[in-house]
Amino acid sequence: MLTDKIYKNIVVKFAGDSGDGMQLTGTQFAETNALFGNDIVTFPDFPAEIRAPIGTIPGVSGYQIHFSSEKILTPGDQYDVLVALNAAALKTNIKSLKPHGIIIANKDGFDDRNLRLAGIPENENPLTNHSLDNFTVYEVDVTKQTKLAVAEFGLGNKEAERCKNMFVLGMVYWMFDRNINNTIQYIEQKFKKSDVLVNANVKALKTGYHFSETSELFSNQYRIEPAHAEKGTYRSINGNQAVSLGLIAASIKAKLPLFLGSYPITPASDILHELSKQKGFEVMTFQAEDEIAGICAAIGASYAGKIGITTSSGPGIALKTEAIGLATMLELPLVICNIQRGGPSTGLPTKTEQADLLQALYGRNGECPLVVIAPSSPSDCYEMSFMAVKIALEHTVPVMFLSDGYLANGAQPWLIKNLDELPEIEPQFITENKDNATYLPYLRNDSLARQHAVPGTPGMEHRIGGLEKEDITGNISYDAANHELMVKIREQKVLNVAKDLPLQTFEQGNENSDALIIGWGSTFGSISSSVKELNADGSNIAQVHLKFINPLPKNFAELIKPFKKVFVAELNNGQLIKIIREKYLVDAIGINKIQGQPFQLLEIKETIKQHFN
Amino acid sequence: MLTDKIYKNIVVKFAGDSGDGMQLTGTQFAETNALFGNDIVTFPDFPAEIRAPIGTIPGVSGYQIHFSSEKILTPGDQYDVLVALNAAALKTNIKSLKPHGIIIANKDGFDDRNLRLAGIPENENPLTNHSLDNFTVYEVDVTKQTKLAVAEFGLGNKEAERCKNMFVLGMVYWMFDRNINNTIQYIEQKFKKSDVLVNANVKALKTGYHFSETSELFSNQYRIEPAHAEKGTYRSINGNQAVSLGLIAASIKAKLPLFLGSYPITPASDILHELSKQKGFEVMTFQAEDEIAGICAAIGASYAGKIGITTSSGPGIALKTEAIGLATMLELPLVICNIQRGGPSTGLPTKTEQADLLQALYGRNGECPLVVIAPSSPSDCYEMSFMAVKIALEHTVPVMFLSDGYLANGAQPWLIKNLDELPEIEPQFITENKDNATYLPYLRNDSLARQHAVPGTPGMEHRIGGLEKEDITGNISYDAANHELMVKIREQKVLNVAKDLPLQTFEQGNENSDALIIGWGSTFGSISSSVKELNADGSNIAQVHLKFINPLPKNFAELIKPFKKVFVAELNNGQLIKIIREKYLVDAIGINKIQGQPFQLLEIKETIKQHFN
Amino acid sequence: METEILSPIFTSKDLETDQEVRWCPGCGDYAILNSVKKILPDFGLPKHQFVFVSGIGCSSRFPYYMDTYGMHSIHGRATSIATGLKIANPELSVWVITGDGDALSIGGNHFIHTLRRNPNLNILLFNNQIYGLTKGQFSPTSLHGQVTKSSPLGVVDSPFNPLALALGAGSTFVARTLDRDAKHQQEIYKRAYYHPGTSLVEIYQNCNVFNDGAFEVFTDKATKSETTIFVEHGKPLIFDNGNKGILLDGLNAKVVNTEDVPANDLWIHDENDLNKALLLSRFFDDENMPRPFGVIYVDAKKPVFETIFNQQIAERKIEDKETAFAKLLKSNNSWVVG
Amino acid sequence: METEILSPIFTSKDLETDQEVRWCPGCGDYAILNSVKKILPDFGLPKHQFVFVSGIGCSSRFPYYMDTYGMHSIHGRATSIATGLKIANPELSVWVITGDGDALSIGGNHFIHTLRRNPNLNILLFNNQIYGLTKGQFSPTSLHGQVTKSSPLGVVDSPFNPLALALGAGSTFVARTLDRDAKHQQEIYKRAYYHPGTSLVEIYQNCNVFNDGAFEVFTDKATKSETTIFVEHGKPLIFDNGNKGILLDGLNAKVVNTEDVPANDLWIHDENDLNKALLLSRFFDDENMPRPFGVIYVDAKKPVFETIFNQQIAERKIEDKETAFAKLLKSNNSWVVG
Ligand SMILES: Cc1ncc(C[n+]2csc(CCOP(=O)(O)OP(=O)(O)O)c2C)c(N)n1
Ligand SMILES: Cc1ncc(C[n+]2csc(CCOP(=O)(O)OP(=O)(O)O)c2C)c(N)n1
Ligand code: SF4
Ligand code: SF4
Ligand SMILES: [Mg+2]
Ligand SMILES: [Mg+2]
Repeated sequence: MLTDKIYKNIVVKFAGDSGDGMQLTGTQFAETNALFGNDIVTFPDFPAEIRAPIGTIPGVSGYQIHFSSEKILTPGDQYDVLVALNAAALKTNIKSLKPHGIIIANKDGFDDRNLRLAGIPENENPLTNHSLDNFTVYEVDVTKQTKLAVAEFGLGNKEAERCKNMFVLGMVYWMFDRNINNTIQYIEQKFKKSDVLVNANVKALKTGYHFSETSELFSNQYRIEPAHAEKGTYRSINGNQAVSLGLIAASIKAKLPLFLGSYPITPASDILHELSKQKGFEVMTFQAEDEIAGICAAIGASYAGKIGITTSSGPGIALKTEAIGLATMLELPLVICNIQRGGPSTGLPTKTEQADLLQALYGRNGECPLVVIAPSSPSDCYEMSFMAVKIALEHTVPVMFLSDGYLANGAQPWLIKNLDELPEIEPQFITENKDNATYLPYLRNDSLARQHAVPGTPGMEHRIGGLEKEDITGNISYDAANHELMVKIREQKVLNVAKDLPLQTFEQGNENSDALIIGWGSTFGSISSSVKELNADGSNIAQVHLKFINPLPKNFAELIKPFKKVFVAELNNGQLIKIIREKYLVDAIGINKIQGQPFQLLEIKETIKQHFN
Repeated sequence: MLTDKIYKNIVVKFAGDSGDGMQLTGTQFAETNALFGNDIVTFPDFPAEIRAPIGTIPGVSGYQIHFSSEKILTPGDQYDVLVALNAAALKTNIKSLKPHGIIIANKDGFDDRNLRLAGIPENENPLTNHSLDNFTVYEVDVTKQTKLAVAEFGLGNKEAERCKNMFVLGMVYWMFDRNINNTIQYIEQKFKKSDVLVNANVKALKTGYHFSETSELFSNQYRIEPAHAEKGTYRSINGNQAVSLGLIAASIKAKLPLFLGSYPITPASDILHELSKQKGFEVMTFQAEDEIAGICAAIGASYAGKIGITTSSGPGIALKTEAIGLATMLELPLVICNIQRGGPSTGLPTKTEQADLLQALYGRNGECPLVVIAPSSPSDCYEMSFMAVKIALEHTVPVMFLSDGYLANGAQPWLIKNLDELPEIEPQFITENKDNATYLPYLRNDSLARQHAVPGTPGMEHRIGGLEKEDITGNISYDAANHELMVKIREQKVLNVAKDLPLQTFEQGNENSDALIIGWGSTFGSISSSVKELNADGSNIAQVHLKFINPLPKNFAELIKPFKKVFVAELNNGQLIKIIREKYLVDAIGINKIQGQPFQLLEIKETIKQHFN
Repeated sequence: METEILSPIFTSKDLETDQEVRWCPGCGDYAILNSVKKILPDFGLPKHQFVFVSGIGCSSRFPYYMDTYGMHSIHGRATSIATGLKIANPELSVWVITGDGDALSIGGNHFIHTLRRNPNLNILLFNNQIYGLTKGQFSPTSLHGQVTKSSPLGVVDSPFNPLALALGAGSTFVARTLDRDAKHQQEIYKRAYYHPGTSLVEIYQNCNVFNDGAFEVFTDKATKSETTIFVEHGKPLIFDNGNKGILLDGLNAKVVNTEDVPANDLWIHDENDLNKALLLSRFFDDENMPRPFGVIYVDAKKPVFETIFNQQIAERKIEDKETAFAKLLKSNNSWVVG
Repeated sequence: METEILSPIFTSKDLETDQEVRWCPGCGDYAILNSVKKILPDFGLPKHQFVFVSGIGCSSRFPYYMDTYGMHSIHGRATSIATGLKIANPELSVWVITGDGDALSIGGNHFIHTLRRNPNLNILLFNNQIYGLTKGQFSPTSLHGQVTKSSPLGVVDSPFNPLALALGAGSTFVARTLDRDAKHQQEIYKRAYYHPGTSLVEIYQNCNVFNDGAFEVFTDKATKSETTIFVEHGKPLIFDNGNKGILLDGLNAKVVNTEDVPANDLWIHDENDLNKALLLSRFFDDENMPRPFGVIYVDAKKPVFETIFNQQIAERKIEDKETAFAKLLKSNNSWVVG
């Protein structure tokens, strides 16, 4: 249990039924801590796509917040505090509560009905059968208290009950001595159409806060000081929001409107939602009849000289593979965002996974190389989606942007990066037939990008298509040597992207370290923290984290060469490792997890330790 | 030129306009040689999908026949005899004629119009400008002679002209002292509805034959003795025919009807055509509205307990990838035949390529392993498609069968393999609820196959789907550990297929050879012949040829271990080589050709030789 | 399968599975599930002869709650899988469970081709005018101007009229019913079952979480008598508790007071009249007309796909396949060596 | 773009490209190409404002032979690409070139959704009732029983009636013409061009290699007067050289002798009458009725997709994006450190 008054890190998990508003509660708590100045990492963990029956295990919704006075990178392996609004929520989450951790349990959520729904035998109520003796349990009749608190507003029973998340949030604010004003403002905004709801929710929040204070339930308040963050303006941001902003930033920088052609799918849909709100920035969002129409409309828009974007997740990306081939052949800019989820097939729609990397690299017919990049944190989605557009426009290639469910929904404080801090973008459209010569659509610049004349440009009429093209002219060609040449050109064109990219650096350690661990994408936080802890314990492990996977950074071969022992950590059954082994012939060791969940530090540390015995 | 009277090998190329019936002519010549007892390998080479304007380069259609008194494996790098019905045909093919080779040129196809259509300047008629002086040219006014010959039948001008392919075929028959009766029978069958056409074509054939004999154009006849083939009944067969027969054989053996769900695409359509003729064998051919519906209908049929098959080529396979994921999750038998063609995108529809291997291995979302097998010759398509069905049914997995345009259309004499020479097939459907217990759809046998109860089976009602399944029960499960377990089970299940497969053997050489060359699929002939020639020249190269690519044969790691130098030859930009390098960490060297054409022996030999300098 | 009702071999209760139903409380899907469960035992088929094939969507969870054979497949493809299944085993009673997104958006192509081919499937289309499972984006049946998560300024598209689309595609059985009307549903499902060929039933289904009240005008006591008309074969088109009827004047349908016009002069519903069905399906576009429910159109003459498909096979089926295959292997041009 | 004919800025000859036309001699595609080339200069737009987007098929080679902008895309997806293109630049005149396989088989879903949404595209559907490019398999418009490479015992499917499908999908412009009738084609293409919204033109096109004579009854001198009827807005339905006409009796169309019935009593074609169009499109199913050619239906009132789409943007367009973006970045809840 928490005995001290000052802590560096605390992990709180709010858990309840999916109707209990746990996502909102968690977001508020995270935001308030962020505003206070803590570093935060969050991990929302909601049930599979359908609202399961109230009170059952599949219906449990959770939100984990790690907040700290230091820089942190993961949502934390285990919780210090678990708020459980019903029996199912407790049952689901208890295994990740730290020994002696705190439980705030809503007693009203442990009645016979709730126990039954959670599949707990009647006589085994965890609140009474001593199974929780190793934890500090605070039982509060949250439902009842909430109803009492809001009785004055004359809400219906259900509506009154719904305020209970604010009650527990109030309690937890008091525990950590946080200001409730941000949440009050939020409530005022959210329910602006109903004074009654504003008043009831604020009342519940305040009552919870005062309940903590006056009930003397908790022995004391805990303090987590602000983190010493870099100066500047911060906001809290999740990955899908960051993608949306990064794409708009690129559109403004490139001075070209954005066109999103998409079909909804978890966990990518929020990008569509976010962008569809931003019409003021000339963002066109076209919700198509399926994924194929989505990408094809985006190709049509790219062809028209706009920035064609398509967003999806695994099953939808599979459907787009034929059209990605077309874009490759047309050599038009296009950004394909794959917000990965658990597979194969429909798989685990709401869970995170990194198992679409090989599909990104190889999942098309014919020799069809694709630029593949992956952001390393929710906020990094901003710069990396910006980079995706920049590469696509400057190299006239499709770019695959590989985020995942963990990044998409996880939130982080972010030192806002304004437009002027981002690089310029130089689209390769040709807008004028200056010398009135015949336009050659497959003529290239130094980096092999072609200059596309968009329809409507006088004097540059031409035809392109998916059949093999003749070098330079772009005419159809079945010539044997030309085909080989064009395959090589398309390959080289992708490789040339590396010229514009940063060299790979070590996150930790250096070429003299005893081993190297390589990661990519969303695992950055867990790998970094694990290595930090290992090295603090006396190991000497170097870490590199790949954000540019195809092409790999120019110096990567050199960087990896000194290492006899190389680990590759990924949330899949071993995909990047295939590339590393194949390219560098190093007997790399995989650290893999295929559970729809991010790594826990322990998992990475244990595997590495084993190999040093 | 051909000076001797007896030859072991001859390569003849018939070339003309796509309206000239060159495919038919070539097929007849091949068949007659095969009937005579020669070994043959053919290479049809027709224009891209649309009939190009008569007389132009894109309109040229060709058919190459290599026939021999020995066992041969490739269509030959260069021709001994080129039959050119027009200027475009000569221009396109002259570069592959052997020095001093024979040209039989249709003089009437070199008039001003034809020269112009072929893009040859008027004063550069190759028949007169001495550019062919290094060859032996026989100029014959084929068109005129043909018309004269068939004048008596009162055909229209066009129809009369169309007989000219029979005239040249007759000429070539005489040259090689072949019997024309087989072709006469063929003509009688083909034109059975029109006596006039039978008579005219037979007349043209005979006239051509006698023209050779009497015109004294050719100094003599050439003899190619029959090959010493194994005893038995032979037929000529191409890859797509062999696939169709292999699938039917499997259906008879497994005692289950075949269900093909397909959408036409070059070069796979002929399998649909062949199978749709075989309804007597209870073959169901469903031509769907697109590739997705094709594979989904096949999955529906597999679910019903039939043998679900789908056929396509690159772009269509791309569209099927989501559904392959479903089949993997459902763990139902399914055979996906990809008759590869030049890519990416629409690419080179009529050309051959092996560039869909990585798509086959990795082209799906999530961890979605697939059994991948590849036939090594046209006739091998028979046994390998049979094996595809056997593996699918016995291991309850989808199987990818990777043929290509070269195998699909190339013909070979084939020692017919009857049903009784094929192994048994044991489908894993469970047809009776013997102990009246609850049916557990994801209970497995020793090799991890599940026993599917088809709809209609009393007492075994159950539900399956594309969400992650709980081990054994098959219920939906979002459990973290279960997901990892299931990913591993699906992986192991594919690996277990290797237990039933033959060990890999050396085609040539052995573990003590100086280097190893690895190939897969359709390149078997060219690699074998190249290695044979190299070894005959004093090299000591070992050759293995992979027909089972995923899983690899059990002993493959062991087999490859002794070799310091490993070559991987493929008709792509390096795909199998990635697997070899990654798995065995050997610095394998690629021998690659990406020209929509099979390897020439020289190309393989040169690359290998370079690495021995 | 098309025989008359036999004594039930199983009961609705037998159709329950061990899976918890995971729809939101209040979702219209429950009522549909119950109606299907209710009617299934009446067909005289044992329950192992039923198969429910669905795509992806809230509605597509349906098979898990029905103790028959079932497949929860991939988004939009249920009709294709069901077609393969039905061809492969015509004895089965195959039901396709789909949503407005699943059937009409991503699955639109298979939908129209299935209707064109006319295999004997029963398609239950749960139309809630929204994507439920992915949490509230507009669907191809969402109204023009509708505000959803992906259309904050209102939907720009014009919606499909699903029944008109079906008729255009060559559908042979087109009907509409509502989640709220259990009795009507059951009647319609029964009709669908007995129709040889593809039966399309559009079900107005309330998604009380993301599109609550979409069909309120058709279910609300205050409005429904004026906004709905329940059509029956051979009966005049009468609604509003008998007060109003529909008259066909040339090609124009008009609402009239039944007082003013004798019932025989009213539009008499004829299920088998395609032209009438076409006009009836277009009431959808006219806000002055009531929305028709019931069996709009039936064509029992169009060939049933799997029947002719399998007939071509049956007529040629070879008994001794081994011998025939040996002959086929040899083709016309085999030769013998040695 | 919807202005009246201006003096041409270019000629048909200017539309020729350096690519050799690669259709079979005698293919109906040539005539269509010529008609389009003929009419294009009349619209007063410079040629760089035209874009031809096609899928895959013989017909889809069309863009290579037209010296405007063009894209030969992938099978079935031309309508989707064209929709994106048109939204992105509504100034362009975008034409979709497609075949019966490309549009109605693999591309069926995009086809119906495009018609539903109604962007201002002109779709020329080359219907030859066969897959030409892949050498002769049946298509969704092939006749029931037709023998093709993939249906040696005859097609089991029933064909689509493309115009009925289009009307069912909500099409706002539906017309039919023939490869053999250059004048009629040009008239129809012109109408299509000037229609705001998606114009669907079905063109009966002879594939003389794989399906020769499919439309012979409509083109052969001996039969065509009785089998075809050319409809014109406001004019009575008369055919057979004026000898026969069509009478509308309730919902039933009947062929009558014009001698017997005054022209005014005949069915007067009204392009804007959906109900009439629905019936007219169904002559297809009735072998006693002539096949209608011409503009069957026009609805100029349905919103044009890209117009409202871009209006939502135009109305909110921010001039100073940099400043607005800086504000957006901060959202409501930013905080300052240091
Ligand atoms: C290939 C693919 N694309 C997208 C999705 C995401 N998705 C699942 S269901 C659905 C739409 C559901 O709408 P509907 O069919 O109307 O069913 P409802 O949930 O409303 O019952 C979507 C877009 C998916 N699972 N697979
Ligand atoms: C994804 C994909 N599937 C299949 C094909 C093969 N294919 C090319 S064109 C075509 C059909 C052509 O028919 P249609 O659209 O009627 O055009 P036509 O050739 O008759 O003009 C097919 C099946 C392809 N190129 N791509
Ligand atoms: S989201 Fe809507 S359709 Fe889905 S279960 Fe809930 S109420 Fe029903
Ligand atoms: S195959 Fe048919 S459609 Fe294609 S070009 Fe030839 S005649 Fe025309
Ligand atoms: Mg819906
Ligand atoms: Mg066609």
